[in-house]
Amino acid sequence: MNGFSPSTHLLLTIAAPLVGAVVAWVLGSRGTSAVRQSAAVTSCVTLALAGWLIVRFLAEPATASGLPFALVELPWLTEGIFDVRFSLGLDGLSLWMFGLAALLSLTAVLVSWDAITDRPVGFYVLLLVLEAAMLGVFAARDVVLFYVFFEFTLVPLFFLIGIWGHDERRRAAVKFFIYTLAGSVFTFLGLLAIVLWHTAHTNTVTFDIEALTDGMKVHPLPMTAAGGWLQMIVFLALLAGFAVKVPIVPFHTWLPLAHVEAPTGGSVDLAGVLLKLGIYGFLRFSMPMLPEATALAAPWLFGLGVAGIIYGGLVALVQTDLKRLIAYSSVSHMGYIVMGLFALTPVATEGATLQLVNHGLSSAGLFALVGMIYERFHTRNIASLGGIASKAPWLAAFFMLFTFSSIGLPGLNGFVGEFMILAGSFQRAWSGVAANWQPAYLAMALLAVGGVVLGAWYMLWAVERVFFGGSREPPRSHGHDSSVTHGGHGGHGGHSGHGPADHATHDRCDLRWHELAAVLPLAVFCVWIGLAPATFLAPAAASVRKATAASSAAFAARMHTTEPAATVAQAQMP
Amino acid sequence: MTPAPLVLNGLVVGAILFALGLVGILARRNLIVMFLCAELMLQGISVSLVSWSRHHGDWGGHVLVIFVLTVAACEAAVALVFVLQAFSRTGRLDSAAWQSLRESNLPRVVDHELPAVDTVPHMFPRLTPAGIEPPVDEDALLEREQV
Amino acid sequence: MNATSLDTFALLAPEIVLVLAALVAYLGGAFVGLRFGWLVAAAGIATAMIVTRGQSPNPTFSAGVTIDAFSMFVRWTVLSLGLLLCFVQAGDLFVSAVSRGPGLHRGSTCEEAGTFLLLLTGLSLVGVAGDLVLLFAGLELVSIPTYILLALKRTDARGQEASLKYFFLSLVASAVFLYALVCLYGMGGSTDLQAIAARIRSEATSRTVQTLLPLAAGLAIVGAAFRLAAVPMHFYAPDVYEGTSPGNAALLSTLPKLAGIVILARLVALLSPAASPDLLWRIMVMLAAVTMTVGNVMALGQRNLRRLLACSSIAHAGYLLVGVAVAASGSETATVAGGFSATLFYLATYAVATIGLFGGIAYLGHRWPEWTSGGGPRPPREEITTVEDLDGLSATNPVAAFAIAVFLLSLAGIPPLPGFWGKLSLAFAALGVDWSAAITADSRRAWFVGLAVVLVLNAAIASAYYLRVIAAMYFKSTKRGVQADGGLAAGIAMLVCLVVVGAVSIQPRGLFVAASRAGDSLVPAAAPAAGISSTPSDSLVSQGP
Amino acid sequence: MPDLSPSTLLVLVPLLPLVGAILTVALGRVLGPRAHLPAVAGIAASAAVAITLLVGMAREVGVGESGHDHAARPVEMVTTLWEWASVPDAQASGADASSAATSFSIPVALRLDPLTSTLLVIITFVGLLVAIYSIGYMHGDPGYPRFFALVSMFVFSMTMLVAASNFLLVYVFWEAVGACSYLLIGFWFTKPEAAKAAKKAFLVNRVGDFGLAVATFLLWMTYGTLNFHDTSLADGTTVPGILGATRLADAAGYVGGAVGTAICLLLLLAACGKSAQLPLHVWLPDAMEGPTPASALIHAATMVTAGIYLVARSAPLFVACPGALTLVSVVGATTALIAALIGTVQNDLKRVLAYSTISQLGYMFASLGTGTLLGFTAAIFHLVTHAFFKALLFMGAGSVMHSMGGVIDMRRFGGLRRVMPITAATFLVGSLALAGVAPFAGFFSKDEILASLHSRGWPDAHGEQHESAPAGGHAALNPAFQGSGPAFQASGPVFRLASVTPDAAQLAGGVRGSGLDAINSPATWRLLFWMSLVTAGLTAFYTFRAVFMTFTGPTRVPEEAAHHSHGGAGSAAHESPPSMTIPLVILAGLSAVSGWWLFSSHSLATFLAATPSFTAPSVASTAVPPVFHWDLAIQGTLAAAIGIVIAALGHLGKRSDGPQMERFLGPLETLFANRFYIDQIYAALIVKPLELLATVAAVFDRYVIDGLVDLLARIPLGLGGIVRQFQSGLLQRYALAGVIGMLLIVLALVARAMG
Repeated sequence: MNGFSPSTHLLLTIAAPLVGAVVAWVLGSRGTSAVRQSAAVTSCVTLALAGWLIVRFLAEPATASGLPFALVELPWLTEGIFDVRFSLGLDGLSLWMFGLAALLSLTAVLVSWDAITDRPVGFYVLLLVLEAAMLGVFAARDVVLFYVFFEFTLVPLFFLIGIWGHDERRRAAVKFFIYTLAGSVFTFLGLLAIVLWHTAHTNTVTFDIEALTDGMKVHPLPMTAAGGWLQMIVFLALLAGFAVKVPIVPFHTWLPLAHVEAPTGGSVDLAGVLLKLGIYGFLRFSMPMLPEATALAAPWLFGLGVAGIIYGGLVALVQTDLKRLIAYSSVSHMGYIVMGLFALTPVATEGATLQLVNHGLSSAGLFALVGMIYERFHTRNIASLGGIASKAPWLAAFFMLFTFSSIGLPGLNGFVGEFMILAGSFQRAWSGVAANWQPAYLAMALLAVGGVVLGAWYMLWAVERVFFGGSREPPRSHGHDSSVTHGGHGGHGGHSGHGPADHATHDRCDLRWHELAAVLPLAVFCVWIGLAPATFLAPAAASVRKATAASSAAFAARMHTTEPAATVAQAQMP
Repeated sequence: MTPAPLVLNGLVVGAILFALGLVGILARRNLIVMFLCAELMLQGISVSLVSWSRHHGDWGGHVLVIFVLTVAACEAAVALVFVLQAFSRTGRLDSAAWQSLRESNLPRVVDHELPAVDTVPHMFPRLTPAGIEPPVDEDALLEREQV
Repeated sequence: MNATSLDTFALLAPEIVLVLAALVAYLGGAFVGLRFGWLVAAAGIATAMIVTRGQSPNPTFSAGVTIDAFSMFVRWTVLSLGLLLCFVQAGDLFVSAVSRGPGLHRGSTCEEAGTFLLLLTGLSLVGVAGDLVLLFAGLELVSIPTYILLALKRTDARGQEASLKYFFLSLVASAVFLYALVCLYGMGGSTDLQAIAARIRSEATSRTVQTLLPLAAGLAIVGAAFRLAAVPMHFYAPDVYEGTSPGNAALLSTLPKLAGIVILARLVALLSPAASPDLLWRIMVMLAAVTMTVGNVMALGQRNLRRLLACSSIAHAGYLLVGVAVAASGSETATVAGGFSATLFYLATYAVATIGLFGGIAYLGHRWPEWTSGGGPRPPREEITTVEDLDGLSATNPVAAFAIAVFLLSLAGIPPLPGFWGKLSLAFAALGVDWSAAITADSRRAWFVGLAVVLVLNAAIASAYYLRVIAAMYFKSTKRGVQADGGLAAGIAMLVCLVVVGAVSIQPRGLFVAASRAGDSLVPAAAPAAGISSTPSDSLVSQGP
Repeated sequence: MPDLSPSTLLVLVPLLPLVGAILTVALGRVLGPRAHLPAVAGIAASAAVAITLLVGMAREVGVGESGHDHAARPVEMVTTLWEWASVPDAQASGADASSAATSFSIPVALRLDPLTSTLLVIITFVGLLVAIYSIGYMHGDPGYPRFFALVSMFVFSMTMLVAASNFLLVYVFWEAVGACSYLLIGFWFTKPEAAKAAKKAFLVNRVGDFGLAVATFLLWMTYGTLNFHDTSLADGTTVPGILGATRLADAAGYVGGAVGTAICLLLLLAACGKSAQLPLHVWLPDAMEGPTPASALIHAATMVTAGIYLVARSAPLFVACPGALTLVSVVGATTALIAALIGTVQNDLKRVLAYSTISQLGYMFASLGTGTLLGFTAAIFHLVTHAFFKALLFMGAGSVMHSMGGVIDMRRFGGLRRVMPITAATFLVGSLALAGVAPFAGFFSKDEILASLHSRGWPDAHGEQHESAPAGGHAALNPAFQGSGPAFQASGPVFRLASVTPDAAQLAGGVRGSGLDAINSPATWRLLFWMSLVTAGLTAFYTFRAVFMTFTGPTRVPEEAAHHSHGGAGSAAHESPPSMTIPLVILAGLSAVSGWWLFSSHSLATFLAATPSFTAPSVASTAVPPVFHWDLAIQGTLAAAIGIVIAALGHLGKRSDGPQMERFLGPLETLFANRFYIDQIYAALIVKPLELLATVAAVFDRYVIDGLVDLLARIPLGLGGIVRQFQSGLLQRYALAGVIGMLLIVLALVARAMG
């Protein structure tokens, strides 16, 4: 791997979308096609850079032990009480999310190909800016830098939803922005509190996440009444932001609204990457820095995760809007991830981290395909769709694939994560908790497994109604209704221009080349992860272990584990 | 060094003047009177400054008093302009006439009317109107027949 | 008093330059028909800047003039904001310069410019004043020109009402503040601030001080609250902003705040660390919390754009008070310095964004009336007043829309814009107050942690109405565009602010360094504020069972 | 292929169909009407390899050697392909003092042992025949390539399922075959019923998978690994596999008691789902919406037997929990009886066969439940023969359907033996086998099953307690009862030899009793025995009812047959093309002879006995020498004969749309016809409440949760309204407010200073 150093490589990868954004803006006068082509090229280049970076990461032996890679560090606000540095780097936790962000950005560009006709320049520029922010947030190794990216991702998405969204786009955009912001400002305070504590107790000012993590090990925040339960307070502060972002039930109500109103590209990025920020935050900050508090909260968050699984599934079951249904399925699936994360067993946490990627792939694919359906039929109403499989077999095939992936069909990626999460949760429930917790834990784990059935139910039911059965032509009025209600400023760009869409239902109804290019990579990864998850688990393992070890140790200490029904088996087994 | 009682007396007088002025500003609706009350506050301040200055045997207080007087004069000039402008526009000196700038969802506050004897013929000194002719303010008209 | 009067002149050179420029403007306008008063103002300010560059902060006190990092910071802020404001105020600078015919308040540009210069002079004097007399003179030199500017700019009923209200309330406020000065003088027996401070420290226990100190503090706070548009003296802001012109609104929302902060800074520096009554910071905290909350919630329902921005400026006064409260609470010098530098830094970031915002609005000027040719006489054009007037701005004036959106996001504190860095430093300072103590009920720690929470909550609430404006500009469509007749200069000011905002977002360090230097210099014998003040005492851990 | 190592061959078995599937997908458009080539070729090759392996394995085991009364030594061969997922040192730090789950390491490992190789042959061979058959059957269907791709995909998954040497891998392909069946049932997705049936099948199977998943977790918790085989780690230590030699050798290697029972019950749940046993049998009849070859392959011959495979594979686990084991038999026998009863009144030919499948699977479960070596081998034996004759019957039905233009309602045609002689003949053979008429295949396997049940019901030689057998109540129902009295003495020695089973039960139960063990009493077993005997009669009845209704009586052909006729003159129905009839003939031959061939010399049983799972002492100790149970044979035959006679009385030569003789059952008939209302019960008890709950949840979400959020957002707005009230615009009010504020501040400060 000669050529430029990894650090330069990382910087380039993050800078590439910004450059591309400028290029797209310059090309704006040349019309839509030039802009979207430049955007596509940009995201391809970024993806290539990211992929190559990942290859270099894997080639580097030191990374296997969880060491960060491709470190960048520039002084930023280094003065007095501040030591904010522009420091980037990748490790096992961020690696795959980094790659996923790059991949999904390409998808987002491609699915918007024909859908966005109104003010394409702004759209693609925002999309690329969003990509840069998403890449940055996973690469950030400085607390403030992380928060900057974390918060900034809201802005492009706010505009994407608000300008190119559907009927209720304004309400959705504002609600999404304020809800998430209101949560994350507390995260902000929590992070500052950690920094201050570290500074006060080591007399060295640092905002570096790793340094803080180590510092927290030496001087943990107090979990005693005398200490004012400081650690718990900080944990809750962080939780406020992350729980909204994930979202953990009951902080999820912004999600369906935002998804339904967002343009397809926005939904792809939102579901694929931005929802993962919360979990990433837990792994990056809460678990390694606040182990005791995490241990104390783990059972409740575990329960909330399970609640999310069941609740999201139930609500999804009765949705009439396909996109809304998938949005609620996201709620349910994020429930699995939360559950796995706070089961605090290695299997579960590694499964959860893998499931981040899996859900990113499958849900992004589903949203992309729903967008394509909408382009063709101008409706997402399940009742007025039907028999698409005979009109667009490949579209149906991909939808089936992602459906199977999201309901955890073995051989596809979704299964791996789900199975590991559930296995780990059972391990926790079986032998990892105090006796008085055990029944509750077992019940919750069983409920979660039941959620798998529920998931299959609502997804397959939707598939049956939308794709199978007699080919039904959705009432034409729908298309025009929606176009009218979208009327006004930017409305007509809310969905595909009518030109292609109207006869799309007749001739070119099946996937077009750019749509195929959008979903094919996702499908490939779905299968790849499903067949050889070890490829993806191994690089992350060490980092995940490092991030969660403290918490699970603390948890074990909390529930000074009592013996569950002692099993004869390993009594004899050597 | 003057004995403390003298200081105290001075301070008390000053404080009383100050308080009177303050109350006056709050209580009276006549713009001119309000301004005079403000002057009263400044005078109270000057009195206490002088007494402090004598107490400390320091000239600073006196200097400050001079400044206060100067500033008061300037403000008097500005105030005159404002009062004249206001009067020429509304035809009255009632501060309550000026409440068209308020939260749009609030009603206009109408205090108890002034006694009719206050009515005076419409012959006022007028300044040449500055700038462009503004649209007639219906609030102002509403006040006008009450005068 | 070891300096000759000439040295004093040298120390006050920038102010003198400003006054000279003001004279040129006045006399020129009056006698030689000078039309481009704002150019004179700009030139004067530029000269003053050059002069200021020549000066170096040396904490020698002569004739009550203090030239330290703080006053230099104030000066630079005054001058640079003044330059921007002068562009915003100027309206169409070049047209007014060349055109002969009488137009919309063109004849009066010279008076305005001169008055504006005097205002800047006063403010800069407030910054350097180390003496009660100078302080008072400076403040009045800020107030009186403000009255005049308000009166000059708008001659319609609303303009008059606005200036009338501002005038009388300002009278009350300055009287109150003056009484605070009286109390200080009474305690100190001198008009020199340092002397007063020394006297207070030495006689901290004397009955006089015991009586007068809280009185002085309270009255001064209220006096400053008016300049800051902070509770309880915030009521005038919405009315006045609504009544006056965008340029004046920009002026009112920035320069008086600076004056207020200077007053409070001097006061707290005077009282701290030894003699600050422990109730002082409590009141500050309460004022800060109430002010920012009142401002934000009041803005939520506003339809009138200027009222909305007025409420937002009230809210930002609250944010500014956070730093002051921290400083007031400081028993350690570093905390004091940290609080001040946070406030000053925030003030700078806030002022740039606000001036840019009003500059943008001034630039946009009027909307095209609902009028089709042949549809009767052309109705009078309406100035941009409500949020709805900005509908679809992104389509008609994309640059202005973008700039305004950036300023709004910065005010909302979205990273990485300057507003975020400002809130970061404020929250950091607030959380940092005796950090190693336990959070117990009614401890300083608890108060300030609560304050930080209120701060960020308000940031979230505030984003609601900022986003409303952005949504109007970007998410809505309109039939009638805006005329953008407010003048090129305002547009230039907007763009300059945009550039500044961008620069600070990318590298806030320079500004922050300046601010923290200024903060340090406020504290007598200020240790460089390295790290959090509190020594790493594991009091918590030790307290644990 | 002598140059290839067995492991390579083993990999080839699933690999070839997979390649076939991929090629079909890739080249489907190109090949067009010849799209079947890759699939058929792949499956054929795979079948050849499988047979090679079987032969090799048989040589390995040494079938035919004398003296296999001693427990056979386990024979297995495991080949690991790659590490699927691995989480070393999975101890939740320190939390796992009691859990064996130390490492989570899942190799993709294939195994070969007698059981596997037998099933591999069945799957690939029947799969091949079905594929060939489909060439004719699916001819001209728009989804022609898709069908063959799915079929070979299924063969791949199924072979992997039986070859997997790891519970997780089993789970993977357990669901994979489910997905294939989902796609095949929904093959004609434009038919709403097909789509619904597909979804139903998948969901009901998911319920079963739930069991398997949880069982897998518990197994991992309990045994610390999921591998069947012993895996030796890098550091030389050996992790004993769940079914590895180490653990098998250990008499107490298997957990009984609550945990063990829980595992077994969950596995049973999974098996019920896949093998359509009560209460999860509801999906199989609907699955008949799919193409008939798919039904033949998946829903008759192979996939539905996965449950049998699972239970047989984990025999040692079950034997350690007699309660669960008994429950297996109870479920099996009950299912068999109920399905048979429902089958008696069905008029849809395919549904008759579907219910008979359920019922036969029930037989197998009943026999598995005995927990004796005889029981397990008998189950597999019946599995093999059933695969042959049920596939035959389905294909025959398909052939009928094919020529009847898709009509499958028996009341609409009749006397088809003249129209399609080959189909008729082969169908008759299959029916005889199914009815268990000697010497057809079904006879022998069913006989073994009955024997295994009998051996548990009458463990000791003394026959007197059989009067007190609860079976007395069945006397009226089972005429064969009287005749079977004297049979017991005759079969005395058999029982003595079989009487080791209590020891097995004791050994297993000795670990820790679980509440279920109560049902493990001879009385239960006798009841089960009689139930299955009755079932035998019913089976014969409905089978021949179908035969008579379809092939006898006056020849009638529905009009659809006219305008649905491939190639042949568009006029009337016709015999199916050779591509369809040849497989029929082959299967007919097998159905005829395989039973005797496999039973004579007990070859299959001996062969299977070498399966590691069956060499566990608890199982192997129950071995019995091959004895032909004349008494049971007689009873079975009698039952069958009675059934056939009744059917003949009712239907032979009558118009099939005439009044049905089942009418005399009255209300029972409607009960059977409505499948005991089980679907409706599920709808009422599970589906509707869940949907209601979902609606409630949605409303709650919309109005309560989101409403609360909006309410929260309103608070600042309300505050703002209050604050705005003070902006009255009156100068002096502002001043007043300011002064009041000032006074408050000053007073507070002063008061504080004064103390």
